[in-house]
Amino acid sequence: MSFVSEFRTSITKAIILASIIFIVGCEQSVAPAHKKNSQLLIYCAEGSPITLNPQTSTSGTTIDAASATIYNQLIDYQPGTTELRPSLATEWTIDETGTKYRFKLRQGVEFHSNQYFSPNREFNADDVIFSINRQKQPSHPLHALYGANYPYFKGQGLGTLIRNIKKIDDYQVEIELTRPESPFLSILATPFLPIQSKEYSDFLMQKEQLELFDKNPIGTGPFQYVAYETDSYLRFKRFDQHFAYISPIKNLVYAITPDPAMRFARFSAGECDMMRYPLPVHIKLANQDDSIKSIQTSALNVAYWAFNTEKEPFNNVKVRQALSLAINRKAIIRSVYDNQAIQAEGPLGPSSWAYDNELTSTQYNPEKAKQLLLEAGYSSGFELDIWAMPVQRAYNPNARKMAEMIQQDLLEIGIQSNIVSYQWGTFLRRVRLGHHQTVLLGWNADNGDPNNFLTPLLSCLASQNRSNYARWCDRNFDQLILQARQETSPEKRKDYYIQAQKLFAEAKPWLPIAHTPNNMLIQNEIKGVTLSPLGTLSFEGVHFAQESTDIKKLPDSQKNKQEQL
Amino acid sequence: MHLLHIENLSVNFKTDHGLVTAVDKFKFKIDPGQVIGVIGESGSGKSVMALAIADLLSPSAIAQADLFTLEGQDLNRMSPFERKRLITDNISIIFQDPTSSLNPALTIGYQLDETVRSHGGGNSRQCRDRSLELLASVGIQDAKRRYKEYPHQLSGGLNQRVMIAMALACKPKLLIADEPTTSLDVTVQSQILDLLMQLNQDLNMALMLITHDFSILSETSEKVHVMYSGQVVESAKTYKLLTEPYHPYTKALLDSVPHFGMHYKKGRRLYNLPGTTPPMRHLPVGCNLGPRCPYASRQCVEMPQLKSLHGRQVRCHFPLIEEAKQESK
Amino acid sequence: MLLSLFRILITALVSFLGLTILTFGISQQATTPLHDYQSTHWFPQYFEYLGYLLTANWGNSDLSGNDVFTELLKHFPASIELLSFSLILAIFVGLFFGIMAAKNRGGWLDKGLMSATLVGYSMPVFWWGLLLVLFFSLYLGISPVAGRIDYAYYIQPITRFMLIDTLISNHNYGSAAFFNALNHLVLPAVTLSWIPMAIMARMTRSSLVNILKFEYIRTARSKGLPENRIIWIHALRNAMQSLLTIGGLQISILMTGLIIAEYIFAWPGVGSWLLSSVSRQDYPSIQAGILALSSLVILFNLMLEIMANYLDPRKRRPLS
Amino acid sequence: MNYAKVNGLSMRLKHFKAKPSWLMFSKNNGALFGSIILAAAVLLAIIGPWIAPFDPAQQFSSRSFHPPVWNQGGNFTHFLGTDDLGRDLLSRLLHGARLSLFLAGFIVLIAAGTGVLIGAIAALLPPLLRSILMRIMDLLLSLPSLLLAIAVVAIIGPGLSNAVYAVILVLIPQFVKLTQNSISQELCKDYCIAAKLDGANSIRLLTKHVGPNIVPAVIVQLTFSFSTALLDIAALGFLGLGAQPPLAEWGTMLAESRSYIQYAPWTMALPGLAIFLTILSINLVGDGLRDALDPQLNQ
Repeated sequence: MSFVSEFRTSITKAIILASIIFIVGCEQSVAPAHKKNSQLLIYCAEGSPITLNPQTSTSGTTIDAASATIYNQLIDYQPGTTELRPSLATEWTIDETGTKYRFKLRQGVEFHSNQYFSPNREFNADDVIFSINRQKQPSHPLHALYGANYPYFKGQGLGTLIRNIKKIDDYQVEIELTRPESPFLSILATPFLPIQSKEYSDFLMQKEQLELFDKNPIGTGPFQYVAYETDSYLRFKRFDQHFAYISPIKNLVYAITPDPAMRFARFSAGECDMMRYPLPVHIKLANQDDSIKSIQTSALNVAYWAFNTEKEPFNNVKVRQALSLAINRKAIIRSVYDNQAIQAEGPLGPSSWAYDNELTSTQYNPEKAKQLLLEAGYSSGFELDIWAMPVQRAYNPNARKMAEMIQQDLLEIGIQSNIVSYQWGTFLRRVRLGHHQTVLLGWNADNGDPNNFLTPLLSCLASQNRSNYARWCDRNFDQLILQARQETSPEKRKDYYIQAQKLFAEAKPWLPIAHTPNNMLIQNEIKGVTLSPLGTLSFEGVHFAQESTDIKKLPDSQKNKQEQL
Repeated sequence: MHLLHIENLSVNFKTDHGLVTAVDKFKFKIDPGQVIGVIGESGSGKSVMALAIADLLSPSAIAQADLFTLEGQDLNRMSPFERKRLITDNISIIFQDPTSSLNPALTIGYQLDETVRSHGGGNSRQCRDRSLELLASVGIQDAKRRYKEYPHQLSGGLNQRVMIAMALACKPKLLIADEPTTSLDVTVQSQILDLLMQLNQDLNMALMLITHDFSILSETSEKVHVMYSGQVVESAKTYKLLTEPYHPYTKALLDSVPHFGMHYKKGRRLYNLPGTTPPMRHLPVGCNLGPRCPYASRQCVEMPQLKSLHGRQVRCHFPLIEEAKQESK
Repeated sequence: MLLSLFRILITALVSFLGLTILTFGISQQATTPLHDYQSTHWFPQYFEYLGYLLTANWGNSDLSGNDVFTELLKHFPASIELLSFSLILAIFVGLFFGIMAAKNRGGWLDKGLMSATLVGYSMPVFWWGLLLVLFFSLYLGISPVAGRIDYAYYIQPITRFMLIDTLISNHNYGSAAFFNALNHLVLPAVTLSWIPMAIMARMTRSSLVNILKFEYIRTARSKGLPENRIIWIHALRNAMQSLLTIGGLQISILMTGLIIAEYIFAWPGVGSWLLSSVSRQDYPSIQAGILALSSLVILFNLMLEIMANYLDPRKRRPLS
Repeated sequence: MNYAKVNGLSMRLKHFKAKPSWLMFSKNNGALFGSIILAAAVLLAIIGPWIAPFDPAQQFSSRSFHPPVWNQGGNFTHFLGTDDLGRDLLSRLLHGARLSLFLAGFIVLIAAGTGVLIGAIAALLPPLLRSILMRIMDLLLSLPSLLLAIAVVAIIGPGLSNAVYAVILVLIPQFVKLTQNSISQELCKDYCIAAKLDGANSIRLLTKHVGPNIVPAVIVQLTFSFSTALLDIAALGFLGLGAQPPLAEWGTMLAESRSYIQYAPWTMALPGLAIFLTILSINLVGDGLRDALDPQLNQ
């Protein structure tokens, strides 16, 4: 019976205890002091990376998580630009056929170590060959690890483009291509081709623990992996032996907060220092608040309204022109993008080096649109479907709303329209098969090369149930971009691309709508953040207001000046 | 000095329809070791009276008495806390339905123990011993086993014994037994009554026996109060009351008891009073028994007062003295 | 007692089997079959599926290819921690207020508390959570917005119960880490325990008020027991059974609240994992999440029934 | 026992109950208060589209985040302010009221109809089949409604109509259980046994005698299910699994406004308040009805 007699006292005690805990728990936490001491930077991330290996995923979350921290590529983009710079390769030469690339590798680069493994040797040519062959050769022991596929590698056709890769000596490799491909270096600089440690793989293979390879990743990057809790956090610590610089950030945490509202709430409560993918309203709020600021860089992306040129009446160029003239894009940019984007005139934005400055803007002109429709023989108008992508992307925060606005505009020239939407996977599949009449979609570049826009979005090959959703195929256009791809001189390439853009502007397979800049919110005491036009994240140069900047180990002038590029 | 002396105890209930009187000017005296009965139909206010004495009324009830002394101490002048203390130390009460009067979720032993402990029973071992002793004293054989059992495992009679044992825990000077046998089997009834009488003798414990059954009082109590609609209608020595009721209601009650054996007459109808006890919130004008009384006359529109008559008290304009005499002739 | 225990267990088992049929249905939606089934017909496949479930082989995620069961185990402790803290909060605070109201029945405290609980149990959890965040985190700034612990503390996951890990793992933050974790727990727990707390208070009050009318309470009073003892032991002990039955309904409400609170507070538990799996259409994970949360409900109900069985001596055989 | 007399008894009981129920209900202040709010909500839902000042989808892009009238800078054009896209909140709330209340009503009616039918059939089934059916219902009942709805939505995909199906499915078991229980109980009562002895067939028994006696319980359940339906639809909308923007559904509006809780708190407060008040009024009415109609609690 003692249970009962003690019952009462224990309840009272528990209640008192609970209230004490509640009160104490509500007290201001002691964390900030700790935070300063540990030189901790918290980055509010938008999702849980599915994997920490950028080879196996094209998801931005994975790229942000792994490429800014764990890995380095052979070549790199200068932070904040699309300019190439040496990374693990210090210099490179391309032979006159344009198919043989020889890379000289950096010496004295160390790999991370973790509780399973500590490296016995420094980075060398074996690691490069290992990392590329992992993606290229199905027979590679790691190729089929976790049933991985290599979407970027395959998507770019690198498997066939790269004929072979061979070791010249410990610090030299040669990659031979099947054909000249000028964007190849840009591709190598993307985060999708990180260099991993062959020694680690051999070690794990020996211990038969190969599954740890991507889960406890080892790389050469500025931060090394500590822990990952799905949906919660991703934790890194500084890698003091990094070849290029030592960041003042000792500890780096990705606080995973998928919901943008909650992410902003956390950010504004000071729970994180940097925040990606703010909504337009958050930028507005940040501008009102003195303790936080928003930074912005123009980005290589485009949102567009594509017409299915295989279908009536969109096979008529006059109809496409009429539709393009009928849309008030200024209003769209104001309401959908909250004026945070610039109006697009072609597939390439002004931040691309091949941008055609002389491209004439398509002016909003419903009268002319009606005129053109009349000429095309559709004076009484027609009905069309607008497929609006169901998800939110940086380049299009609200496709549905955009569709509603287009719907209104089309009514003015006498065209009735319906908005169609499916679940994202279904939507993409059907659009790929060409079920749509018109579709609102967009594209985000993954490397700085113009080819990255023109080939996947507008080439004939891509019109065959692939990512050319206008299903537009113009042999001249194709010829131009092929020539540009095989040409190594930047000036000549630019010429080809400008011609191609002119062809596009005449044919109007889509109406380009907007180029959205990349945004990031940061706390005021965080300095030196640079945003990449490609949307990739980098912590290089990031420091706290009261601390010094990176300790640079490499001179800035160590840019590779090469004759061919 | 009386053990308990109450003058003009009234109990009123606050209800949606205003104050309702449940007990009206109840007078009561009891001496140590005395057995006094209270009889009345259900709803006559006898249980409320008992609860008022034991200070167990619900908060919606207001109890007042002109005089309320227990062992010579005036309870009216005490704080509620002191009063409660004095009452629980001196008065115990047992109820009609023993099984529902015991907490079903606790063992007999636990309930006894806590009673003993709350009356200064010492440590748990001592409490336990005392509890077992108490159980034995009320005639429960295998006390040790019963100690561990729950009320639902015991029969009604045993439960009532447990209740009595619990009531004895504080060594009360007065035990109020509110219909202690009503819900029990007939054979058990007499056992319980025997037990109560025995305890009354052994411990010199006064007993207030509340019942609706004359047959119980006839053997046990010295004096009987008859209650009707919250009022005492007649008080007398038991045998006098049984043989010679003055009040029409007492007579009616007595006549409704079936007779057995030599008293049994074939064809004799049991007497029953027409109508039912009036609800407390609309009592008739004047005498409460008025509408049901076969002897009622115009005078009964006035409330009769309790008056002494031949050494007993009766509340009637027309006590049945003559009639009783005539009958006896 | 054994017999009724057996009956309770069988009921729970049947519920669990029914549940697996549902999750089997969900798992069939996956793009690639969850397991290598030997048979082609769905009926024998179901039994194979059961076998896989029992051997902790719950399939691999459609997206990440990770073992779903391992993922689940990673998320489960966070949910349990939040759930149990909220449950304790709901029970004790609810009981406390219910008793306060019952003691003062009819009084202003009673009326005030009961109106408050009425408001409490009509509160939509998702709105309530937002209001709390707005007020305590963003306006007053005394409570964190999200997460389980401040990231300045690095606590190595051992049990994955943050409160326990802060106590047992090796770190040099002292008790600050524990209180920080507690601080993070308070707001989600209040959000999610709000409705159960209100219901608990109401039910405690009504069953106490009912029980206080019983005869054995009068007996207890006649024995001169203090009022507190009467309420806490005599009345509450008997009220416990009806409260336990109500408790069974609470877990349902708590579970609903859990999913929403985890979503609002970015709490890395099964609920938020389930929701993100739904939006990713990752059927193996959805299947696992639903199976886990529902099994928890079944298990909880099972425990309650056993407890009710134990608490009611009328159902229990003597332990001789 | 005489059949007619039995019938008379049940009739009399009903008659006896009806009047005090209404009296009890009308004397219950909370219930009265609840019914007034609920009636107002229903009225607004019906006439809302006519009194709404604007089209709920109309965007005044120059007037986004216009504060409500009691805030600084607010005016009567947009009485309750506007949201992120400059849509009039009052109009959206009124349209939302219609959507939410009508949907909840529709869901509850369908669920109750189906549930009562299944329950009645179950009561007539042979014991084995019945217990199997009831086990299934028990399982569905023991699972949290939102979890079940999420499971359904996971299979058939998000969207308002799918959310509606899910919530209907979630609510049916309650009615099945209730009906089956009450019928079994009623069938054990003396008057039904008597009627059976008199040769009344099961269907007749159910419709004539048992039916009227379970109506109060079903009505009480109906009100509580109504609040569950409303809440679940809103919760699914909030979690992004129910109604999709730009539909003016309260839960969805709340989810959309989450991003602006610091900037424009009213966009979050108002839809929530609407849900809260409606649920509160339904609960008050439901409590009142239960107290008035449930004979066990009638004492």
